[in-house]
Amino acid sequence: MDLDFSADQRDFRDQVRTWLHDNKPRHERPRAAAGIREYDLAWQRTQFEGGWAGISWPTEYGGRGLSLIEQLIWFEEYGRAGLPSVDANFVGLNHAGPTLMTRARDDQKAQHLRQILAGEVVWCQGFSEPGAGSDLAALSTRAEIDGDDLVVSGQKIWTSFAHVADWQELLVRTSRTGSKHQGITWVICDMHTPGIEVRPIRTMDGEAEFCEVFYDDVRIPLANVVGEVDQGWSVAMSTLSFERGTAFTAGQVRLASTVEQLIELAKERTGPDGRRPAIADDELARRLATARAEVAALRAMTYVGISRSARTGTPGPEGSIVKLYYSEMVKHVARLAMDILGQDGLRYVSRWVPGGWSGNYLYSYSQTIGGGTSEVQRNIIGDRILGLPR
Amino acid sequence: MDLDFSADQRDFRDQVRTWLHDNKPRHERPRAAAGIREYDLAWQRTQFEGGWAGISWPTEYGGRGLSLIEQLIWFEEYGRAGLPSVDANFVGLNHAGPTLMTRARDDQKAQHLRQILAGEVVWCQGFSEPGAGSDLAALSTRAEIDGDDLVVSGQKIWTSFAHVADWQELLVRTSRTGSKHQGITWVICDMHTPGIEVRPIRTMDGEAEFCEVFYDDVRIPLANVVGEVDQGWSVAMSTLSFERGTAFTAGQVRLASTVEQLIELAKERTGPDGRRPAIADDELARRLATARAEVAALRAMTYVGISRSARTGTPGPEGSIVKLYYSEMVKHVARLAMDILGQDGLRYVSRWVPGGWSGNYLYSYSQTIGGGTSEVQRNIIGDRILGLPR
Amino acid sequence: MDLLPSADQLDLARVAADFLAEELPRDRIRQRADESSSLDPHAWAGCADLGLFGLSVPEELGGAGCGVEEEALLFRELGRQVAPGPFLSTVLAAQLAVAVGDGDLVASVVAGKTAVGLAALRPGGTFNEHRVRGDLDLIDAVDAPLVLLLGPAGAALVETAQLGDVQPVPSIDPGVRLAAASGVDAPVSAWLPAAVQPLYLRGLVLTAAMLVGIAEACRDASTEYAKTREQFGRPIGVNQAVKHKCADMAVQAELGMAQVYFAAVSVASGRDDAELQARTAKVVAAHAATVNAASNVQVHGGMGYTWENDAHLFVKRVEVLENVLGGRTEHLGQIIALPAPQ
Amino acid sequence: MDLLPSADQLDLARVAADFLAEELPRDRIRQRADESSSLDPHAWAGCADLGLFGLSVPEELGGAGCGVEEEALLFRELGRQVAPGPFLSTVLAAQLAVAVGDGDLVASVVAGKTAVGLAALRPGGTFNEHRVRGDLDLIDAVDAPLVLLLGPAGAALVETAQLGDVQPVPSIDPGVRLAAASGVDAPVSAWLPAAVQPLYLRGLVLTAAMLVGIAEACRDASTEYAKTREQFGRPIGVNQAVKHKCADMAVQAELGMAQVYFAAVSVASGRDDAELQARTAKVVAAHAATVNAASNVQVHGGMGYTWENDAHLFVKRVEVLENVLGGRTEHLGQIIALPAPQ
Repeated sequence: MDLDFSADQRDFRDQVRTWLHDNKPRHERPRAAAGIREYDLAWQRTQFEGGWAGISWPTEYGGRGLSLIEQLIWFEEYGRAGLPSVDANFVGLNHAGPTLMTRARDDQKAQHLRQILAGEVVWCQGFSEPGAGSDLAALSTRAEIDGDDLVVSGQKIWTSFAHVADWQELLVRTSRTGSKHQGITWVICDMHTPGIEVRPIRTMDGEAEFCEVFYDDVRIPLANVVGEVDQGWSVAMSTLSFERGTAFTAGQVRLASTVEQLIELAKERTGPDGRRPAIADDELARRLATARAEVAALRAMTYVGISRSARTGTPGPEGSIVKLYYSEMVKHVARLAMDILGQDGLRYVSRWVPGGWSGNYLYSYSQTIGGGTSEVQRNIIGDRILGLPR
Repeated sequence: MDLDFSADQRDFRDQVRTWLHDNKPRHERPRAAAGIREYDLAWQRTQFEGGWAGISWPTEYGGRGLSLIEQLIWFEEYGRAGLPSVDANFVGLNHAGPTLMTRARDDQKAQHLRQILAGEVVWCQGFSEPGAGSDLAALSTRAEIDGDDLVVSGQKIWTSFAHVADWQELLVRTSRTGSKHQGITWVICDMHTPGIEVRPIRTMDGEAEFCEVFYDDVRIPLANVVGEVDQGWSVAMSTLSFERGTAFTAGQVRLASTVEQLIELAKERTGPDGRRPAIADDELARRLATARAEVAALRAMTYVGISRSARTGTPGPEGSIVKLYYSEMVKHVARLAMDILGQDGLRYVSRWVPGGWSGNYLYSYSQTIGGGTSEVQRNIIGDRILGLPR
Repeated sequence: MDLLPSADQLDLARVAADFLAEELPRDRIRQRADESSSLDPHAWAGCADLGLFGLSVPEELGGAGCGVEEEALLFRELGRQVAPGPFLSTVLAAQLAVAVGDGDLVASVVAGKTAVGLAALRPGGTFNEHRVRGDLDLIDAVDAPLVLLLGPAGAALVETAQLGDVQPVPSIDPGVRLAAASGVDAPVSAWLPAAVQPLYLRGLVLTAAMLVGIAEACRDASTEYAKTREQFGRPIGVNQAVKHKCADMAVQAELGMAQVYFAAVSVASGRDDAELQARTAKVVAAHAATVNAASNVQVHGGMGYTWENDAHLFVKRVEVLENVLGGRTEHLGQIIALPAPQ
Repeated sequence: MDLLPSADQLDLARVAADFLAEELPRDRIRQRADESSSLDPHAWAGCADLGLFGLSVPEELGGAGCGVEEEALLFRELGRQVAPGPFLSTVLAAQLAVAVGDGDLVASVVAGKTAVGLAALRPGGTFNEHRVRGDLDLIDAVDAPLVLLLGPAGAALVETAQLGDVQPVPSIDPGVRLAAASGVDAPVSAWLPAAVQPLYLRGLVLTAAMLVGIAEACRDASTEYAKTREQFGRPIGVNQAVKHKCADMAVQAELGMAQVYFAAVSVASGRDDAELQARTAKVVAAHAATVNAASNVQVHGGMGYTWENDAHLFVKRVEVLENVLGGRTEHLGQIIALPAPQ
């Protein structure tokens, strides 16, 4: 049990902090997808050029080749600097990238990995379908082999940034024999290929962060398949737990900062009795204190997760515990903000601007659904961690 | 929508109130089972002799032949008078009695119903088994037909008052062919028959309110079967919802009185800050207010249930809603008491004496288990009320 | 004693429900999201034709002569449909007009010609029989010539034109328009003391009824989806994670419904504990609607998070109604201070 | 940075766990429920032989020279076993004795010859470096010659003989003995200011560790039962009502465990936010244990409500530990008042 960082790691933290302070984007982030693409890519390029992209990625792909501890330090300082979530680069950095590293051919790695780190391309995910949500393996977007191509027809949904993406990690069905987990292929899809149509989905908070993607005889070279044809389920599963591992670290730091902002808000605003500040209300004060305690414990759990990963070399199913707790907590904190605001919570303020508590409240509903619902996480915890019968 | 009672009903309420005031037991209730038996039977006899037993039972069985409304009034006044729950008479009055009325032969009714009302006998229930709890139909206590008798061997569990009961409503397996719901027989068992052994089960709160009952070649006349041999499942089901219907009315009134006592307690005791009374704590005050609101709504729900039963003539599956809400609420209120007591909650005080909050807290754990767990009630609500697929 | 609605009352509710489903489908909210007013003139006129605004106006004044109980059933249907428009303040204003003898206003409201918005004081504001002073939040007051203020002491009508500069404010609910009026110092045009008629309690019951309608609609939407949406080769409703959520929604809806009935009768008959019952109805119904609306999003998964699905409409309206006529903490503070229920 | 225990630390915990399972099985609580003392002399002597009481006593004083981290791992095992006896106050008293240089007391505690009970002030009571005054609740002080008082300002030892009339009080927990001393005005025999060593924070960490042990034991008991108990022809763990309860128990246990590790290291290394981390550990672990103990009863159904099942032992010990060294509201009040975590 050790919370001390080595002298090198402390140096690293100082360097990160200094660099982020000196180089972080100063102008306001646009709200339209095209603008976000340019903003996020430019910021990623800045990081890459400064030598800060891919802290724990191997140096051969342009990363820093450091350990998960340095990755943690990066995420912590990134979150503390109040920087935006990686959004447009999320799939490339946290999902497609690690998958390619683990399962792709050398030429595929050479083509894509450095581009991702360098902020040259945006990736999106093509997993979920209208009929295959929690039951991902039920996907039915079909791909026929025709010469050297896969010819893809079907539909994907909940694809963030599809309308501005260059590449997509796409799961298609190449065979219908055997169990539904067989006959799935993981393929790299060029989003500029003819036959792809993208339609934004408007969400509860009025934003359009997700898309539907329609495929009409889209030709994808067989050379773009990662792993073997029909063996894509194992490729997809090999990195799904990455999404539930350290990727939440920056979010956790951001949540801690949100809780501190709420405590300040409760000191400034009049409470429900119309006289005292909100923080003087025993119930609100205890809910805020509980949030502070829970976010501290969430950090401890993140540290335990990273310690565990550092020992085993790969994130385990325990990531589902962090994901479940984190996303439920985001909802609780968003709700608490609304209870502090009272009647003022009825005024809509986008979550992209300061004081956007009502927008954040609406957005929070997505947290226990996206990336695997809380119910799916509980199944994973029950089945894979506790070994309960299915 | 009408909350007015008729002039006759208001008269009835006055009479009940007066009679209960004049006739309610004055001496302390014993805590040992034998003493409880005598106390409860004596009090039931007093009610019978006064003409107050079986308000909604037909007059031919010694009841008053009145409607569910008068039954409600009786329960309300009974609860308000602070009278003890019917305990030893519960199965006879609320379960075996109604079952016999609905499904038994005339001679069986003639033999038993008046005895129950008159406080001459105690009944117990023999449904659950160690291997058949939520899955009641999995029961395996077997009964072979031998001449004019059923010969019963096996074991029952969670039988309240078995050690002091005269009769038992007993479910046995008479056939193993067909589905598990077939081949079950509902039979009246004389608890004094040779071969029956009763062992008390000590519970969480140190009391011994339940028993195990062991049957070793116990001979029960076939004449005691209610309904047909092998058709006992439908007999059992015909009245299981009674237990979840109006039987909670007295408990609900008692819970309302518990909440009011807690509010008084919170006014008298010092709160968690060591200075102000507990009621001055915003969080405790709101939890108490919420309990007061919820218990008021529970009454409204009871009224709706009785109004519905009065229209349809029989309690529906909605009784599971009341049972679920009531038992979860009993737990919340018991927990709230402990939070008001703080460190003093560590002192054990039996729930049978005033101020027995810690004993009541332990007892409250039984509420979401007995009479069908909360999980079973949610299944019933989902399947039978909402029509969800199984 | 029969707490369930009579056959006549159920008929009335069914007629209203059919009309609203036809004329004010929930999709209308999305269609009109960018209009300045939430009030759909065609549907509003239809409601007037159906007699909804005069439901409990005396027959001699052109109404149907019903009471709080029937109004509660109507507002439950309005809640179920998340109906847009200032129904609550308009119907209550008609009652105020009846009580103060303003026959012209009664007739105009009943005919659907005058809509009345709702106004809520911000901290520090006051109102009495003479004036309203301070900052006001306005709900659905666009195009309404009057706004209604409700408080435990009494109810006041104020001319919108007297409020000075009224600024629209972005609303969390696409079916509700918000606005703000600052530094108001305006005369009250009509005043009804609570001692004469407790309009505030009536408002609590009707708000609670809308919340119950939402709680029920969410229960029904989730149950329907759980029966039809398939994953892993079976309807998702076979999973206890979904089934038990639906069951808990049924419990909440039943509880809220029962308490709204109880409170409606209590207010109508002037029971001693009417205030406790009405405040309890608001708290219990708001809790039911909050829990059910959130569960409904979750049961619908990704679909429940989209603009096209109705789930968000319930979530947002619950937020508005929770804050209308006082929120949870205010009512709990009174519930614990009042004498125990009768 | 590696927040997980080292191999040596895990070995230590395993040895303690094996010993406790053998010498202090949970059934012993039931067997000794009617004894006047919760302390099992044979098991206590065994603990001394194993070196448990001297775990973090310096080696030159006969201890093992470990720290708060190792103690936390030990107390987690004590929690898991719901071990009866005044372990907490005895181990902390040894630390106090080390700090004030009372070598005789250190030796006696390490040898298992002196057990120290825990004392808690009732409202109105005070204690400082000189005297303790007021009413006291005593925990497992039967046969203990000393009792320990812990507060944010410092820790005090008081001779039990000085407390006057000590009356036993029925305890909710059959593994814990309660007593009350009224009108105490007794001298403090040893005093350790918090500024010298924050024994109170150390006590919070160890209490939290016991609560985590309980949370984990409940998770494990429910999981095991869910795998083996069959209803409807299948293990009950296939039902999401049970499976998801177990999953939530796993979340709570992991969260509490992680925070106890974090707090243990924080207190050991004197981090600036050590107080916040320790209080947070108590709150988070108590919540985890409360939720898990209640769920464990429910998963076990009727069996979970019986005296013979261990489920009630967890429920009751959680109640005791929640109230030891300050309850939830007290810690939350401080957590919100302290500066944000480091």
